[in-house]
Amino acid sequence: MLLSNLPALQVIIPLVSAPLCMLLRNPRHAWACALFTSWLVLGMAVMLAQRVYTAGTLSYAIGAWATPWGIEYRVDMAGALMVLVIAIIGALVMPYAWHSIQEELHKKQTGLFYTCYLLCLTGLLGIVVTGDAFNLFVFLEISSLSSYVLISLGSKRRALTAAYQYLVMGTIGATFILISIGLLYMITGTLNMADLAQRLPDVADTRTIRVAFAFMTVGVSIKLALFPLHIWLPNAYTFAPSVVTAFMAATATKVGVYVLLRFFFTVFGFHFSFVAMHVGEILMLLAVAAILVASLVAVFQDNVKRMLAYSSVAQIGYIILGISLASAAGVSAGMLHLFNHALIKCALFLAIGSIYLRLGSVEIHNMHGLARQMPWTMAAFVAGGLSLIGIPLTAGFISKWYLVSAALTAGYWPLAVLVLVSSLLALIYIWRVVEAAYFHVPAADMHRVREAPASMLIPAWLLIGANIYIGIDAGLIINIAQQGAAVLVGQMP
Amino acid sequence: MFIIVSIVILVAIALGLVRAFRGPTLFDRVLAANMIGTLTVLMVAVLGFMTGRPEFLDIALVYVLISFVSTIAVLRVVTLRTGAAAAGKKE
Amino acid sequence: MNLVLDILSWVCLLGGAIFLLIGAIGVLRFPDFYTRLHAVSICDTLGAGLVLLGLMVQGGLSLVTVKLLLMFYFMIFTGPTAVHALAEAALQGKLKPLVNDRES
Amino acid sequence: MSELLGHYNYWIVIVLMMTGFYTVIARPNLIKKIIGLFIFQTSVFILFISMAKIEGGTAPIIEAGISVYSNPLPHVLILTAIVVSLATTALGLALVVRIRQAYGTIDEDDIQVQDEED
Amino acid sequence: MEYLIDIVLLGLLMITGFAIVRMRSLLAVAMLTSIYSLLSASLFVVLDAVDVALTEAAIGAGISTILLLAAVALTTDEEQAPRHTPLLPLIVVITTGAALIYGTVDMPHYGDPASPVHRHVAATYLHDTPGEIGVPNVVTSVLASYRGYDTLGEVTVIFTAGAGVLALLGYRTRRRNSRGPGNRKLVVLRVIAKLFFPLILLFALYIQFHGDYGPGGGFQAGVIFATGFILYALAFGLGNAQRVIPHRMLHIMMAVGVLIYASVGIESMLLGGKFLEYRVLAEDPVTGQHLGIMLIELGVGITVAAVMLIIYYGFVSQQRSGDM
Repeated sequence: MLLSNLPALQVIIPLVSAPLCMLLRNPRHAWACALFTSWLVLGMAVMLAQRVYTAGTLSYAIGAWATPWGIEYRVDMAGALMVLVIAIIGALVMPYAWHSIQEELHKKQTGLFYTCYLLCLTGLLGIVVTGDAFNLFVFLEISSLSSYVLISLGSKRRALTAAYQYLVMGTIGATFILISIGLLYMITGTLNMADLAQRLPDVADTRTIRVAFAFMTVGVSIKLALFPLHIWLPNAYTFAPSVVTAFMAATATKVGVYVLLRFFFTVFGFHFSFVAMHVGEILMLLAVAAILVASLVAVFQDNVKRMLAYSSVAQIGYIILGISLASAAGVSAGMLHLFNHALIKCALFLAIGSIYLRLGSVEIHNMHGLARQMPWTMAAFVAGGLSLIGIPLTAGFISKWYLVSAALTAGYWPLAVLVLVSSLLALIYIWRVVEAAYFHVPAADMHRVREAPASMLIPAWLLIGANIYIGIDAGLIINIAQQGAAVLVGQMP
Repeated sequence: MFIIVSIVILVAIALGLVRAFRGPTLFDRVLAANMIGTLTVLMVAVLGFMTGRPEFLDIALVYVLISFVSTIAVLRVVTLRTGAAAAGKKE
Repeated sequence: MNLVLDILSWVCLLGGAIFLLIGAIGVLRFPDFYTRLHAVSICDTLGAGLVLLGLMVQGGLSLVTVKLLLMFYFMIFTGPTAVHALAEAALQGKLKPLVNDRES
Repeated sequence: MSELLGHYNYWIVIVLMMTGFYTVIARPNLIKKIIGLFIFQTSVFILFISMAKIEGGTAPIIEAGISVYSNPLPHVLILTAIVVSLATTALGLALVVRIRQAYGTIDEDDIQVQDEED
Repeated sequence: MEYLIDIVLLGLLMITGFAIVRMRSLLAVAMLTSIYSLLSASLFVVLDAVDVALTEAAIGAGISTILLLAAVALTTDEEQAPRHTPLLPLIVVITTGAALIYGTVDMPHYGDPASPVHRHVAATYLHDTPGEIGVPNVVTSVLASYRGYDTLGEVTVIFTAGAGVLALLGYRTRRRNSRGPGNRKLVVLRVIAKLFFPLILLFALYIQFHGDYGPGGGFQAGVIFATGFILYALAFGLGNAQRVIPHRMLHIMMAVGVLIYASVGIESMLLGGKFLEYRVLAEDPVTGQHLGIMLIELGVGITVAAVMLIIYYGFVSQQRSGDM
């Protein structure tokens, strides 16, 4: 029973445990519930990935209704990879959360925090495994609404305005997606993605489909913070509680990218998206702008969280750049970077969260000499930073390498230069933190702080370990990414 | 025949809307909104008969309740504001 | 018989519609708020009542008529209550004219 | 001419949608923005329901003697979407109330000024 | 002739929409929003979407408006004039609108029976529902069975909103206030509220269980149920309403509703079916469908009612004086 219902259970388990979590009055119990659920989800995700790896794409008809009539769950290799990313991040973030949340949130809010976290997890997983366009919208809203709440729980008042801004933009994005789904339905009469893919070629030259495509792209681009629709992201990441930032930076925008991939390749099809609509050129332009502008802006930030948030915008640019090449190599490089960046950014934000816990601030000028007081945390930050820059023997290097080679194969040599330049920019902004923490004497009036607790260090270091492991032996993950890309891109020219 | 009645009701709604836009006081707007609520209820009832499926009167019943409750809610807000302002509390 | 009922119902419906229209015109044309209250009342009672009566005649003896009766019952209570609350709130507000609604 | 008659419904709905959209992006007042979102979403609902309409059809509740029904699927989708829109509105307004308590204003420009002073 | 009503209603909606943009008094705008919602609900009736009309009226014109009013009461009524020239927003809006209008050109005509919308999936729903599900209201059968999983997601969305408002606004339990503000002035309202309160709850039950045969179902019933309590709270004060349904109970109800829904799905898995496969719940597949639909609608109703009240309580308890 467990195995045959695995795709559904993957989403149902966190969905059921969210209300259970709310009923628990003791914050510790709520945390335990969320932790247990996250680990269970990870276990199932591993099983799911294994099954997909061996048996190929899984399809699960909810309510046993045949496909275009009922809702279908469909997990292919790319989906399994995404589920795995979300589950890993969730499972690592939860043990970390206890101390951090106890410090940053009001006691009354902690139970609800874990409820909302579980809902967000549910929503993200639901988006990835669903094979139905409208069901995707519903789960997108679950994850978005819960992430608005999670962001607004930050301790500063600006968390509220950040959440509000995200809410308005996110809802506009969701409404655009809804309009697009409406137009698609209007012209094909179906909502199932596979069925849509089958029926779309017949009507591909209608204007309605073009508009639907445009609205879908813009709507999803808001969700994944593609330049210039990224303006909600820096504030949201800066003012959200540390755990939330780490979790969202690693998952929410990535799921957005996944949705974009799904629609470009599976639903609209390669030919329509890239040949008829020229989306590759547009995305490439935006990605280049994102990489350059966001990296430059990041250099001038004094708040490390905000700096990393801008760096996230730039990194999303890399992922989109890979996709915009419209080749199997490019897409697999994009997916590889998606996976690696999730690990890198989560580790960095976890380290920064530890610093915030002890220091109460993440401004660079408050971090002078911090390396002596929190050596493990800072070491984790440096290791993550190196990976972000793309130093060899780290995960960041692998994905940038594949990206550059994909760009060169496609004949875009300036892109290789661009990656190099932006890596230099990354070096500068990471260096600013390192300089402050390692080479500045602490201010005289700075009180001494202790190292972060083990429950917060271990997750960060596990991620760093994974980073280095991938940097040395990336075979498995590259294989998965290439398979995922092959499934998405399909029989490409 | 039903169509005539529903057109008349629509005209009445339009007149009510004009009042709701013009104001001049908030109470005029509430009054107009309340009247539009009543008219909508009647129109839904008539429409049910016009399309030949009058069993959907439940909708009209819900409208009655909803428009009543929202009118009361508006008035509570308004009296609260004036009351609070009278007590010297600046909102 | 049927014809008689039909004619009766049409008369009621038309009469109701006319009263609704009169009420709406009144709401638009009367000079101040308290006078407009009167105009609304004609919609709520006579206009709505006649329309519902006309529909009841159309519905005959069925669940539809029961629902219409229920609606009539609701309306006859909610209408005056709302208008009464409105008048009272306005009285309160007018005495201390602090509801500023300059924009119009 | 038939082109015009065939699509007027959609065109008016698009105008409505854009009215709401404009309110969201052009108005600085936070509550007004939420109202704009509400209008925007409600208009999208009308778009969906318009496409479900079939000429000469009636409500999709099966009854003997009726053969043409309007399409029930968009109705179902919109029922879901209405609830989603309510959830968004409620959350947005709760945020606005908290912002007002924290900043003393609900005007975007004022908030920006205060944020820059921080 | 329906087309005439359709056009007139759309025109009225358009005028209302423009007025909403232009007006500055937020209370007036809130009221116009309610009118807008009511008008669009009537349009839904014209367009045969009776279930949607019911929901839109209850949620859009009812609860949303009340929440808007509560938010305005807690903040401020006057909207400041925009300081920037709205050039960029105008360009964005006109571009978006033009794109959409461009997209309409190839759309099937309004009401066209040959359009793909009516051909593919939907036709099967209409054809198979009597045999497979056995309820006359096809909207209910699609909502609760064919696409029952969407509805689970929808309940989760509402649950999220409830949890979010709780986390943001918290709640304060009020003491029982026998002498609320303006006590004597509320006599008429209180008598009417006493008269109506049980009727509304009864009506909510009717909508809940009649959803198979006519417009209605769990969502609408939950909202109407909550509206009854809101009326009670408006007339008798929040403290008294909170005595009738205490906060802790609302929490439990809100969670239990989702759990009922999900456990129907899990139960069907345990019985060897797929998730939310109701037909395995009973020997006869159609009975199983009936049972499943009834149970999940119950879950939906409980959660929606609880969340609506939690949201309302959350907003109103922010007010230091008075009850709304």
